Amino acid sequence: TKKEETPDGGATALTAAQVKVALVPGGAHPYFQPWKDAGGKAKTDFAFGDVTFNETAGWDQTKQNDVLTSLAAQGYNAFGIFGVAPESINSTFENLKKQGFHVGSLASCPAGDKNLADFCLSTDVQEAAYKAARAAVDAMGGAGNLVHLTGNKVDSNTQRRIAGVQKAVDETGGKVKLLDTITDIDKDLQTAQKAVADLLAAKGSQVNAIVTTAYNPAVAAAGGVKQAKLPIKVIAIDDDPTIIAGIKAGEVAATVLQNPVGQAYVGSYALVKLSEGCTMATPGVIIDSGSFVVTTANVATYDNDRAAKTDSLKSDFDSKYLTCAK
Amino acid sequence: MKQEETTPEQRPPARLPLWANPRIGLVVLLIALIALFTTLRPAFLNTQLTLVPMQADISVYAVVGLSQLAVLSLGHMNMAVGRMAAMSAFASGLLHDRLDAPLLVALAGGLAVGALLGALAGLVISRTGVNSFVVTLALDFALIGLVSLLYATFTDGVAFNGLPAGMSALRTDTFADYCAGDVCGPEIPLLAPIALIAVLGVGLLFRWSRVGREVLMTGANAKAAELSGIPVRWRVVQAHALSGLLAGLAGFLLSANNGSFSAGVGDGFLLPSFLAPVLGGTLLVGGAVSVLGTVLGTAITQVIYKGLNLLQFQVDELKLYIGLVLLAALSLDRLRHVLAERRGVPA
Amino acid sequence: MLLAEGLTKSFPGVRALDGATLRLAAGSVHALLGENGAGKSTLVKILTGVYRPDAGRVVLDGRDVHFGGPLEALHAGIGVVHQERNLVPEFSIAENIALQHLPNRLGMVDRNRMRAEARRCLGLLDLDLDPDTRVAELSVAQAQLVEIAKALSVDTRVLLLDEPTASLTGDEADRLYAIVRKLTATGHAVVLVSHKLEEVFAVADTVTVLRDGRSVAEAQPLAGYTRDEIVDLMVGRAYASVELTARTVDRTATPALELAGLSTRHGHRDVSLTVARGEILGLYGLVGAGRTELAKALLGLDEITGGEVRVHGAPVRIRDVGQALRRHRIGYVPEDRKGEGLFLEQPITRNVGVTVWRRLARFGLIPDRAERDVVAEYTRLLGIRAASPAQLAGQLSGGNQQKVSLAKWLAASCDILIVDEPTVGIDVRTKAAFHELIARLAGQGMAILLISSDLPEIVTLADRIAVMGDAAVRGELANDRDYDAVSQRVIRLIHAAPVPA
Amino acid sequence: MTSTVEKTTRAATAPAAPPSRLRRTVRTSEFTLATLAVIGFVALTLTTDGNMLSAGTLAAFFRFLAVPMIIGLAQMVVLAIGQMNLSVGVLTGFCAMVAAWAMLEAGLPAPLAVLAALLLGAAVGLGNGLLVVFTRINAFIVTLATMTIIDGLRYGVNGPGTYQDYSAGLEELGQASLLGLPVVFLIACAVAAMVWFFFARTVPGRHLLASGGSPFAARLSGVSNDRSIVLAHALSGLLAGVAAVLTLAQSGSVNATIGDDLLLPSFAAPIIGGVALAGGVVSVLGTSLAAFIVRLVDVAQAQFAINRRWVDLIVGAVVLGVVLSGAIRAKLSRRSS
Ligand SMILES: Nc1ncnc2c1ncn2[C@@H]1O[C@H](COP(=O)(O)OP(=O)(O)OP(=O)(O)O)[C@@H](O)[C@H]1O
Ligand SMILES: Nc1ncnc2c1ncn2[C@@H]1O[C@H](COP(=O)(O)OP(=O)(O)OP(=O)(O)O)[C@@H](O)[C@H]1O
Ligand SMILES: [Mg+2]
Ligand SMILES: [Mg+2]
Repeated sequence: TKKEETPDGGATALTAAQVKVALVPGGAHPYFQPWKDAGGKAKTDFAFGDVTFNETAGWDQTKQNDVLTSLAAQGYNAFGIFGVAPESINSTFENLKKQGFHVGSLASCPAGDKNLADFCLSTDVQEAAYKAARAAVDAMGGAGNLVHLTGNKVDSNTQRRIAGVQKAVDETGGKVKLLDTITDIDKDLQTAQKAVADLLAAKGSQVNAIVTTAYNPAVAAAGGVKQAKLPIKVIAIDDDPTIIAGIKAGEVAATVLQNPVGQAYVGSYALVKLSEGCTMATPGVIIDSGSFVVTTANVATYDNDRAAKTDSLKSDFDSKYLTCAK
Repeated sequence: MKQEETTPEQRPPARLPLWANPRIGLVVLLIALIALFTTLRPAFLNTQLTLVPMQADISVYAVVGLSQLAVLSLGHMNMAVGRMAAMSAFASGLLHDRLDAPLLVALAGGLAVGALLGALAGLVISRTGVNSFVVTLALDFALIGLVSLLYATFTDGVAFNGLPAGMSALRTDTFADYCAGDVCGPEIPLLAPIALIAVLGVGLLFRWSRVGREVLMTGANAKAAELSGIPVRWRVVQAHALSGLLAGLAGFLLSANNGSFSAGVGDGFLLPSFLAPVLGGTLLVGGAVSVLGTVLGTAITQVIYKGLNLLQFQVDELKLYIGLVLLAALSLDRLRHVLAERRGVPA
Repeated sequence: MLLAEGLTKSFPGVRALDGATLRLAAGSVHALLGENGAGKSTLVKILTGVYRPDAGRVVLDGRDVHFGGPLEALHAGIGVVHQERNLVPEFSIAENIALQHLPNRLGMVDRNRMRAEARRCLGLLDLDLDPDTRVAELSVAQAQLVEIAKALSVDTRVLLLDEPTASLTGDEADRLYAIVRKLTATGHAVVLVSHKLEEVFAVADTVTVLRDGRSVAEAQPLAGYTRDEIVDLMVGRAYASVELTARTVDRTATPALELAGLSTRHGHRDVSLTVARGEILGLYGLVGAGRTELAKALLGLDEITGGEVRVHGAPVRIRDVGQALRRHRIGYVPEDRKGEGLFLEQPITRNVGVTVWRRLARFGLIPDRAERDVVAEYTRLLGIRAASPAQLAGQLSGGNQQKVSLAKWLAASCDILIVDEPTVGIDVRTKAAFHELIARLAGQGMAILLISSDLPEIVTLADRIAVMGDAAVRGELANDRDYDAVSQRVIRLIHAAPVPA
Repeated sequence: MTSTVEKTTRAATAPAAPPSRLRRTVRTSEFTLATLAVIGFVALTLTTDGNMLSAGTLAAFFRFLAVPMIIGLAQMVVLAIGQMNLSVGVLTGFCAMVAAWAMLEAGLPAPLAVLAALLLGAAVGLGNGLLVVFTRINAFIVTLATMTIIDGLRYGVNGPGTYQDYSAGLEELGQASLLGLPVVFLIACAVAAMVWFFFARTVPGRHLLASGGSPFAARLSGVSNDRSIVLAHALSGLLAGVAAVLTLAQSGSVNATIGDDLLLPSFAAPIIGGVALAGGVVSVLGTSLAAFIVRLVDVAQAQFAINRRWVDLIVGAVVLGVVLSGAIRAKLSRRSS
């Protein structure tokens, strides 16, 4: 047997109506819920064929790959994907591209320096963690002890978050001390609650602020600090109703928002454009979808900033990232 | 002392009716499921998007199932299959990353690590007589910690970047990509023959080889095995080592399939590892295994999974239906068994 | 009072009962006899609601009864001691005895009443055991007695005893039969299943004989039969007790197996025995004398702390059974055939073949045909009755199971064979066949160490008899095959004052 | 705590013969565990300069001990008949979610919702038991399948969202203390005592153990093994329901991830506690003490900021160690007797 060169899957241009976009998160998580509506809105606005939202991947790369090929077999031909495993998601992208599909890496970029998707539209997690830690430093008045709660340590995004927090702490020149970084407590709420309770019991009196960069720890920290009645500032993540309620009630000092709506909406837009024959000016470009610090001061208005960012992202795609022969 | 008589009351066992053969039952179920899903979603027969990835998945999980089967033969369990796979994948990755080992060397190193871990578990079990469930569960706990500590120490993230040459071909290529003249191979991923070798090897082991049979006898009655001159402890170690080895192979195949040696390899191995052999008719009590059944069991679970995916169920419904279909399949098999028993044929 | 008529019961591949009938009168001891696998235990199990018959009816006091489970039979007044041990090891004696009707108040166990009840039942058997002892700590014989006490704990009108004395000493058996007589005197009916015909003739009034699942004698007065007539009925043809051919043993040659001053961790002291080629050494002793443990220590399963083992004159250290087999050609047929001798859930082929795989294997693989030939040879040689070689060992009757357990050692062509209680629970004909076989093996030059608690068996077979008590050899005597004289000397050895340690 | 410790210790040693009662007590695995627990606790108190004994730390310690204890017992009940229940964890989460839903969206008052959670747990457990009995499929496999199903249902209640502020009363109960000990923990102790009583003293409990220890003997004594199996699974489900209620009370917020980390600990506690996987032996005290020890490791981790991965490694090593020491002890005692 000898090998025969396979021609690269040269994608043929489609009309908007032929484009069927699939938005695939890594699994069920509150963060992705806005994708559903944003995808729907994009479909109406940009008049493309169809959009679906499928969160059945269950945080398992093998299952996600399975879901993706199933969707492809169902006729979906453009994919916005949150890769379960950033370290191996490039292979998945490569597979899909080989079939001639367009792929956007949404809300998370592959690990390493290479991105084999057409583009990556994601929160710069290191930047977001940095902002969150900054907010924490501000909330505790520039000096004191900080604790960082986050998710799966065996995940490159977690490593970036840890780096972001460290950077903010380093910038205080020793005035703020990072007391502890607790990882692996995002898998379920109870573990997070237990970890927070134990933390507060052990060092509650020393801690001045807690910065969380994962969902369950954020919920647990807000609740735990409230129950323990300690003067600790909690910096949460995202805008799940429970957290926004916490901000309004003053239990949460600040939260750092990402831009899931923008990711899904603009991501879908770009995918449609690519399918219609546009190309990326820089294939694999990494685009920050923005992160926003919300405190009691702007809790009523933060969504406007975010909408503005989404608009600017879209026009950036038109002007900078895409080259369309028209 | 010539006594050739068999009493007339003892009827020779009736010939096995087709439906009473458990393997045939599984094949029928498999065909029925495929027919069902194809009717509902014709895309089920799409070569590139359904059949080829499904074959790759079946290859990986059949080996996972065999890994569990290796110790089920003893009536033991290996709760650490996933983590043994992860350790093995780490070893392969490290070999390639640090020593620039080629594909086969990396694979061999990984398999060796898997086999050693399995042997360790087997050694503890056979020396102390503690239940295998407990020992491997504890080992799993210990390895969860170890795997990520190792990745944290030896990589800057959670995976080795870079694969040995040829490994991505295992993921992307099928035999159809290789042609001799005008004749190209079938649309079968390159992973499949590796799994097939494992299947044949394990089948041969348990059916014809002395060691395999002695493992089975140990599973059937350890006391009697010892009193029949079988080196029981050594067989326990060997079976667990085989389990570790196959876990390592599964880890390698999954790494090839996913495209990296990472700490997450093997996370989802535990449940499928039990499902496939059990669906295939291997008992949890030891003494009997079905290798072919395990492959069929894997195929059935993957078909169910793929089919339900194509039907685009949401998370909750998907899980619900998988559970229900499994229960139904198991109950059907059970029903077949009962019917066979009633007719007086051993099944 | 109890009539079971036309009972039929099939198991996969086997018809255990085929229209058997049992008629029971109040106030009598009724013997239920038959060869291994004749269906006695199955009949007992049907009468006590464990199995449901495929056909036939059970009539109790003129009314048809159908037992859905053991408890219903018990409530109908039928108590039983099954052939297999059926106690919960982790429970106390008291609780085991009371398990079928735990005395309770509002769903809570009344432990005092339970204990008192247990003491009463143990008292019936003159047993001095603490009711709070866990059953797991009891010896086989004690557990058997507890099981009998359990059956006596309920006031049943019909008591079924399935080989109750298999692991009891004569003394204990006598006590049991005294109670049996007391019971029958008060109008109870007792069914006794036993292979010990001496006992049966001493105790029973009437007899039913089963053969191949059919009753060939129904509720006949036992007095009308001689022992030989009963055996003929069981066997189905005229049965002549075997005359074993005389053997001569060359005592000048190096003994095949020699224990010199052996002590073990288990507590054996200074045990010295020799077995020559072609010789049968009978090792007699009461249950618990430590003979099984001696054999196991010999095979490397227990630690030897002193002394020496010599095989064909050469001192050896045996680490495990495999080594004993391969290097020294020693085989061991264990006493507990279900637990240690057989793989119940495996086919006969595997059970017999297990010791010869190493020899048959080519490149580590075993050709099916070679294995089949070996197995066929030995099933034929031993007359193992099975539907097919693929039948599971667990589905065979006791005697055939024992044959399978022996067959694997013959297949492995051993020089030295240790046989532990080979004929417990085995019927007369099979037993005779076994005796013939063992004698023949010795005649062919095999050295045989025969461990048995059955004195007639030892006297029939052994060339010399060693008597063991309290883990030490009490004495050795030549066997001149004169039962009365030999047994007297053996009993005297047993009751001699133990050697001070 | 002390009251249950005493009671169960006495129970464990009561049947011992008078002359060697002390020696037997010392040899039980419960005694080893109790010693280990005390040593661990004292060591932690010393190394944290007494922080361990501060009210806050103690409260947190015991509050989060309640659920592991109960979930260990939920597994133990099934282990008693020689089976396993893989669905305990997800069932706890499912019951918690349904109860929260009942309070927030169906407007049920808290006591009714609590009752609903308990009933739901028992009903699902009953379903497991019936499936095992009627299909005769290994319980490991049956509960594997039902685990998948319940996992789906658990997610179905509220998707990925979190329920909060469902009942002020329940949350107050979760924070309340009595005699310096959290009420949730006291409830767990009371439940443990009931489980002990069930196995030690009641007829169904003894029957269940007989079925586990020796099914055939139990059957011949008129004990229905099927009933024992169904009862054990139902009880296991009920205890999962109790764990759900305790979770609701102590945590104040629940979502579909509740229960994910309970499966392995549910095995760890009874196994370390000396419960035989083969069935027939239970140890309520051992299971509770094992949960206590695992909790000590948790707290030590927080106190000394140990990497969680080390904790897994340590727990694994501890389980192996306990198991090995048990095997060695058994060997030694066999040798000495
Ligand atoms: N559970 C079972 N499954 C299959 N076959 C069985 C079962 N129980 C008994 N048999 C078969 O039924 C037949 C009768 O067995 P049974 O135990 O009644 O004999 P028995 O007369 O009690 O023999 P023994 O004297 O050896 O105890 C035997 O051939 C046996 O192999
Ligand atoms: N009544 C008893 N109390 C305590 N230990 C006992 C008792 N009976 C037996 N044992 C122990 O169990 C061991 C094994 O007993 P077992 O009956 O197997 O001995 P054995 O001489 O081999 O008997 P057998 O005559 O059945 O071959 C004994 O050596 C003894 O240590
Ligand atoms: Mg019998
Ligand atoms: Mg013996």
